[in-house]
Amino acid sequence: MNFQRLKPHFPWITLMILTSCVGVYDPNFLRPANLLSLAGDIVPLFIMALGLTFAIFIGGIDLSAQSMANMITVVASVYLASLGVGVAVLCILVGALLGTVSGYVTTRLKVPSFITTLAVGGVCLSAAQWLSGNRAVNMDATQRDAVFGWMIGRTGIVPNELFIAAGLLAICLFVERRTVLGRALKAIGAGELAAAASGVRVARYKIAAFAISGGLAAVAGLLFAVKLSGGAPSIANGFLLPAIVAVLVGGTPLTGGVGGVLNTAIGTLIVAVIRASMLYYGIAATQQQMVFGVVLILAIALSIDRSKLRTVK
Amino acid sequence: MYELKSVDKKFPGVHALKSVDFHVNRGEIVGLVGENGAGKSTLMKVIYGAYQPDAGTIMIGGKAVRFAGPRQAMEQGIGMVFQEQSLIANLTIMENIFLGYEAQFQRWGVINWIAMAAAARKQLAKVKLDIDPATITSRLSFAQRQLVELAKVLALEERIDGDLVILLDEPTSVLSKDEVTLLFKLVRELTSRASFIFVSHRMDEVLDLSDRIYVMKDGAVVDVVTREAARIGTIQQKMVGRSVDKQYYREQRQKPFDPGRVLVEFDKVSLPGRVRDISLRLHAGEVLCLVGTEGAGRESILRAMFGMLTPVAGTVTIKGKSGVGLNQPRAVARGVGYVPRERKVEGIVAGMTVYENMTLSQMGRYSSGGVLRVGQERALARDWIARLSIKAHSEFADCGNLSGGNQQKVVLAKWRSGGSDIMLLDHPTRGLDIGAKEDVYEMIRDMSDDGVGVVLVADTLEEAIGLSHTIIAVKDGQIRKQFDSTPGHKPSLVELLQYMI
Amino acid sequence: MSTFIKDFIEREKVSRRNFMLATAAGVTTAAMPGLFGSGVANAALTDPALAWSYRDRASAYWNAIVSGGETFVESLGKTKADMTSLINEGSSEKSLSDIKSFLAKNSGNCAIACDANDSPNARPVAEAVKAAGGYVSTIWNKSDDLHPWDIGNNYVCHLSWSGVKPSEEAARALFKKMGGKGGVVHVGGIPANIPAIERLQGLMNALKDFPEIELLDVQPADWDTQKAAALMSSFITRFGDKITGVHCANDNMAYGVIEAFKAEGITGVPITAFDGNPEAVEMVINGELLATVFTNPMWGGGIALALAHHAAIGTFVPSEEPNEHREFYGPSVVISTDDVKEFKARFMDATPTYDWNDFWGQSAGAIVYN
Amino acid sequence: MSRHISRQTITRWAPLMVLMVLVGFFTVINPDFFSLRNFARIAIASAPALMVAVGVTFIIVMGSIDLSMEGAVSLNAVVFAFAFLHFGGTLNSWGWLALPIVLAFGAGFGLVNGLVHVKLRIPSFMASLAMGFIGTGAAILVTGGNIVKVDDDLFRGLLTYRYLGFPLMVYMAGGFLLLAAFIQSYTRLGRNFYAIGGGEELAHASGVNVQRVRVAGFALAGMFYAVAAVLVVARIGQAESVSGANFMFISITSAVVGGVALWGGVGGVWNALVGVLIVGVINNGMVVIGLPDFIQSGMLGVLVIIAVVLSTDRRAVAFVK
Repeated sequence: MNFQRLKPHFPWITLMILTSCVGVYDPNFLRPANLLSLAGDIVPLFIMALGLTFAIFIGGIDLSAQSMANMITVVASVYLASLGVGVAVLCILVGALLGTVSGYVTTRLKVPSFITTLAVGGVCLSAAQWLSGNRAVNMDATQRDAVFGWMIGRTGIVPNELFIAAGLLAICLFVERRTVLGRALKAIGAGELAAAASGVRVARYKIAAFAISGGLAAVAGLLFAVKLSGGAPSIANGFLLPAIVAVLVGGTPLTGGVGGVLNTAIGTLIVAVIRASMLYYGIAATQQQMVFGVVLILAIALSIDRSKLRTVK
Repeated sequence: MYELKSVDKKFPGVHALKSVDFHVNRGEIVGLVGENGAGKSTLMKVIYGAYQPDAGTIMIGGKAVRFAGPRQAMEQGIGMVFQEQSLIANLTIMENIFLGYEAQFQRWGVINWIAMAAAARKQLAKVKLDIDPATITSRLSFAQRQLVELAKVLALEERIDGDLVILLDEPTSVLSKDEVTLLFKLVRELTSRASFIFVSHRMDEVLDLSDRIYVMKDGAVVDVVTREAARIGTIQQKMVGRSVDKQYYREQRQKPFDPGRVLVEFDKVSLPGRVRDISLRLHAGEVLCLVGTEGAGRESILRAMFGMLTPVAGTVTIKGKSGVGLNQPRAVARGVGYVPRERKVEGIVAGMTVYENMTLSQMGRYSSGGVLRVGQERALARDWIARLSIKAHSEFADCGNLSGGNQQKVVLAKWRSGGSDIMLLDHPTRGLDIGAKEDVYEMIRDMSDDGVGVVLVADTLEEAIGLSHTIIAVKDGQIRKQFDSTPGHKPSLVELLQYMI
Repeated sequence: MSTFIKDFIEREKVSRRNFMLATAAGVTTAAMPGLFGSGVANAALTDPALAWSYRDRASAYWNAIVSGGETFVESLGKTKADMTSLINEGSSEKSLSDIKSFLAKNSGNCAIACDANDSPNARPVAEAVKAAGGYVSTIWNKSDDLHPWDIGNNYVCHLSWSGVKPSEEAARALFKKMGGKGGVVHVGGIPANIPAIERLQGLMNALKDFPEIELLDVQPADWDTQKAAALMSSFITRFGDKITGVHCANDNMAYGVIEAFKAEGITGVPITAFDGNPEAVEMVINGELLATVFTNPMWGGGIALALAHHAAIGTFVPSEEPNEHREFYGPSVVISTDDVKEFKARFMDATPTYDWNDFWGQSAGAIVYN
Repeated sequence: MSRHISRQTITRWAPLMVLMVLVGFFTVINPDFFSLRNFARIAIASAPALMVAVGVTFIIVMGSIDLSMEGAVSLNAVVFAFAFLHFGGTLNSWGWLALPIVLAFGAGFGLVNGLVHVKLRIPSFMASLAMGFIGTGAAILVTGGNIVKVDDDLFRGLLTYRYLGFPLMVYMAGGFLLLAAFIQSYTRLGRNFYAIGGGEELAHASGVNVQRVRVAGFALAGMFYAVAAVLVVARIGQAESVSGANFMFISITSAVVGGVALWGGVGGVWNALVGVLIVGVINNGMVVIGLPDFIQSGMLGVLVIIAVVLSTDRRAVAFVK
């Protein structure tokens, strides 16, 4: 029974185990400053994963997140000059809008979100290539610092990204635990038909979930663009799989209804630690990817709570 | 020839089976009754090999056996006809019949479909079902599927040398009256081939079919009666430990409804499918029962009232407002509550707590600006848990882990607390034990007192007669007759049946 | 055209001669911090940890870069394992966070060579390295408005290879082979990548002088062999035998193009490529490729790390170097049928040895922006 | 009843109609599109993708998903190339041994994939994703990141030798497609995929060894990935750690576009074929009609959605994830 009660805490435990594994090998790793900056660097990925969580929470998936972020880096860089801080609004609106499109096609036209979001991602890529004229576009460094400098600075030893991440996490957590939207999404994830039979506007909430996912992907893109003070149609490549992995390792299985944004936070940290461990253990270049795969399997095997999965598909 | 000797089964916190003795003779039909949680399903799982007993022995033909799983039980001649349809919809009939036993039709790894079809026909003949074995199962009616299930189990007899024991778990739950009689006729004939263990909540059916009846309570067999000795009253007494009096359906609480207030009005409504020209009125405080055979159109009418089906013709009026463009959310907003037959699928959300389930239909009422007032939700839940004496450790209990009866209470509480005054009950007592059933009846009466209009699709005709003010007999999608059913002049079974069949 | 190779090899010889001077200079600069003490902006590091941050190990090009880095590390009397590989798998985000972790691990005592994977990523990398007090030199990807001297000594230098000129030369060779007329298609890399842009630009420049050559179409195949094969066969459908020449932005895609022609049984269409990978050189020898461009990645990989290392230990102070020593082109040379043998003998049969203290001997001049 | 059936037949043939419409569309804009040569080109480009799609179709029919194909194909390609070279590097000598070897190896890799999924009870999405990383990683490890060339003319005959206008590799793919179709409809394993996809618990209760079938399914898929790998090598004459790149989304998209339902139990290898052809035609056609490169990815997305919308029996599905 105790074991049962432990299950929800597996992700934490996994994270601790991994961290201590690295820490034992090289105590340097455990220096607070180091851990903080490690966490700070993973923030854009985390924000994207945060968005994906909503899509996965209702049993869907959002494969457009990466292309979305790509496009947003371009949008942000191109319009920063003309719009100033307003560009942030633009970015988030665009993201949410395209997310809404995914949601609409998924719910109304009944196309699996796997396909819908993949397709919308393609549209984003085209848009990004068109808008950027297929070139890397740069922000004016001074203006960037003026408008968004606060995003990437440090307060003491704490990277400001962490405050942003914490803020978003808090909001998402509140939405998930305390709002009609969050409750509805949980109901949809756990029992869509029952939710429908209770008069919940299922389609509407699903679309909302994808919109949130899109919006957060946009935030991730914006932050990344600021960090790099520039954008390109391919600059956020390599985000998607780690982000999905982060959500899954955190313990939000694709079956929906289980897990949540807090799990994703932990999942993202797990990914960060695994990556860092490559470095600290000095894994040879040719072996890193393989090791990553193996560790990943172990981490997932440890972290997911199977008690709520009826059949493992 | 099949025997359980002092079989014991424990689960964490529960002593599910207390040294149960049980035996079935060749060609015998044994009934198994008991309230939910009495241990019936555990016993069945032990019998067909899904559970292994902690203590005691299983004997077949005098020698002890032990099953690692259903598969092994089957090889020993134990077959199971499941309550939930256990046929795979996207496979053909023959594939379903021989699922897991395709090997016999394989030559060099190749399945010989002709041979399988032939063999399948042989099985289908046993259950007098003349249909192409290559038909996709999803195209069959419930009754047909039930027969295919039976054929599937009967297919065991070619495979094994010993005798067959077939468990029938609530086989009649999805069948209409006439289909039930057909099934029973068939089962009796089949006793030449196999023995049956018949599990049902419908006492009358159990008495009708079984030669001997095992009565279970709290994980133990409290009585074994022969058909001759069997009396519903005494058995129910043994099951519930109290007597079920004449007032089972709370007739004494049935008050006349208010003909002045029409809640729902159907005028010549036709629905997609074969339901047409339905005209009816539901009044405040009225219990309106729809009776008819499976697929006669009762569910369609219910779903139309809840906005899940859009009429192709005619007008629906709900509380004086036109029902055009009605959908589930709008229906709920107008005070319609729907208690679905598929409780686990459409009724409750497993994995969510009791209070989350109760407010699912009325989150607007418990939130301001989209933010939920969880405190109030929990208060509400606690209140209703107490009112309906729902057995849950707290409002935080996962609905998925509650018993059927308590789940049903949660569903009802959801709508009642939301102030729904048009309640659509689709088999509300399906699979409930007597205790829980009585609670449901009480609630229906309470609702009537509060001026709620109830549309009921009952589990049994007795139930329909007992509970209703008005009964509408539906056949082939059309209303055949409307009965007044106020106490005193309630229609008889026979009267109803002649308009249903 | 063999002159290119000649000059190339010449330059190496020459540079070997002046390397005494170079090191001499190095020694003096190295002494300076000692003399002026804290007067110099940054105190030199001792035995900094070495790392190469690059895309992946899945291509001959990056392998050459890495082997260059490794030979340099060995020239310091260390082992290959002393150079950490930071693999970004084409993800700028990972590239940055890996470098940061590496800096943190060695508390800034680092000399890093890096391809930032996407040009905007170069700035945060440089800033991060500076913040940690390490030293970095970058190759390929850097946004035009970012210059090492703006960041300071910690951003030692940026090394790149002009895609335009050699790509133009390759194109000219191609057009000559085509007899100055006909139709050509360009199989491009990931459109936003600077090399892709430059190599296309080179083609465009060459076209100006060949009015009878028609550029039929330009499509990207994302540096990918299979995509290039599919793209080429689609081209063949669309243009048929109008295609009398193919200009590819790198070798890997050229392999795909060649296979596409092989599948059609079409022969004799001249193809040029870029990168000078061993396989490509072989193809030039047996005539499957008309020409490819060699950028000597091994040297680039070694020298980029060498510069970071020597700046770190104070062999020289970047701020005292002229700008053309902090942003410079590496050597790039067209290899075509008539000089390929020479080249093979020099660079493939015999592993060339490089003098890692001769920092700018092979520089092809300061980077020019347009 | 009849309406039911007709609706089903419509959706069954919808993907094929979509394919025809696309072919017609591209032909109208550029008649060259409609030529045996071009169809051969599309076939060559599609053959490896088809084998991957067929493999993953078995998995999807079971209601699971497999994302390991990219790593698997890369590793298989490399293994095949090394084996081929080791056994003399030509079909004249013992080079042909590489084929059975790689098939066995591919099945083995799939087997491990399945075991990780079933035995560790990790949802297939995650398990296969991780196995994909391992596959690519292993490929990098053994090649050191270098290209392994296979230029035995006899072997390359798969690409260069044509019969009735199509190169041999197309026929090879066709052969394995038939094998897949046979497994799907004439073997116990094949039918059990559908049983599990239609109702896993029911299948289990009926005595189907679900775990074993699942593992077998992944092994089977792995074998088809191996075939795909061989075709890749045949097509471009080289194996490297990126040989499998880009196969993941293309293959799954193709299967769904062809009418395989992600929720399991519906569709089969023939749907996969049509799907792969749809995607192949779109990719080829967009270049043939000279669409600007930056529009193409968006266009592909839109066309795919349209294709899926037309080819899924949406009234039949309660809701879509």
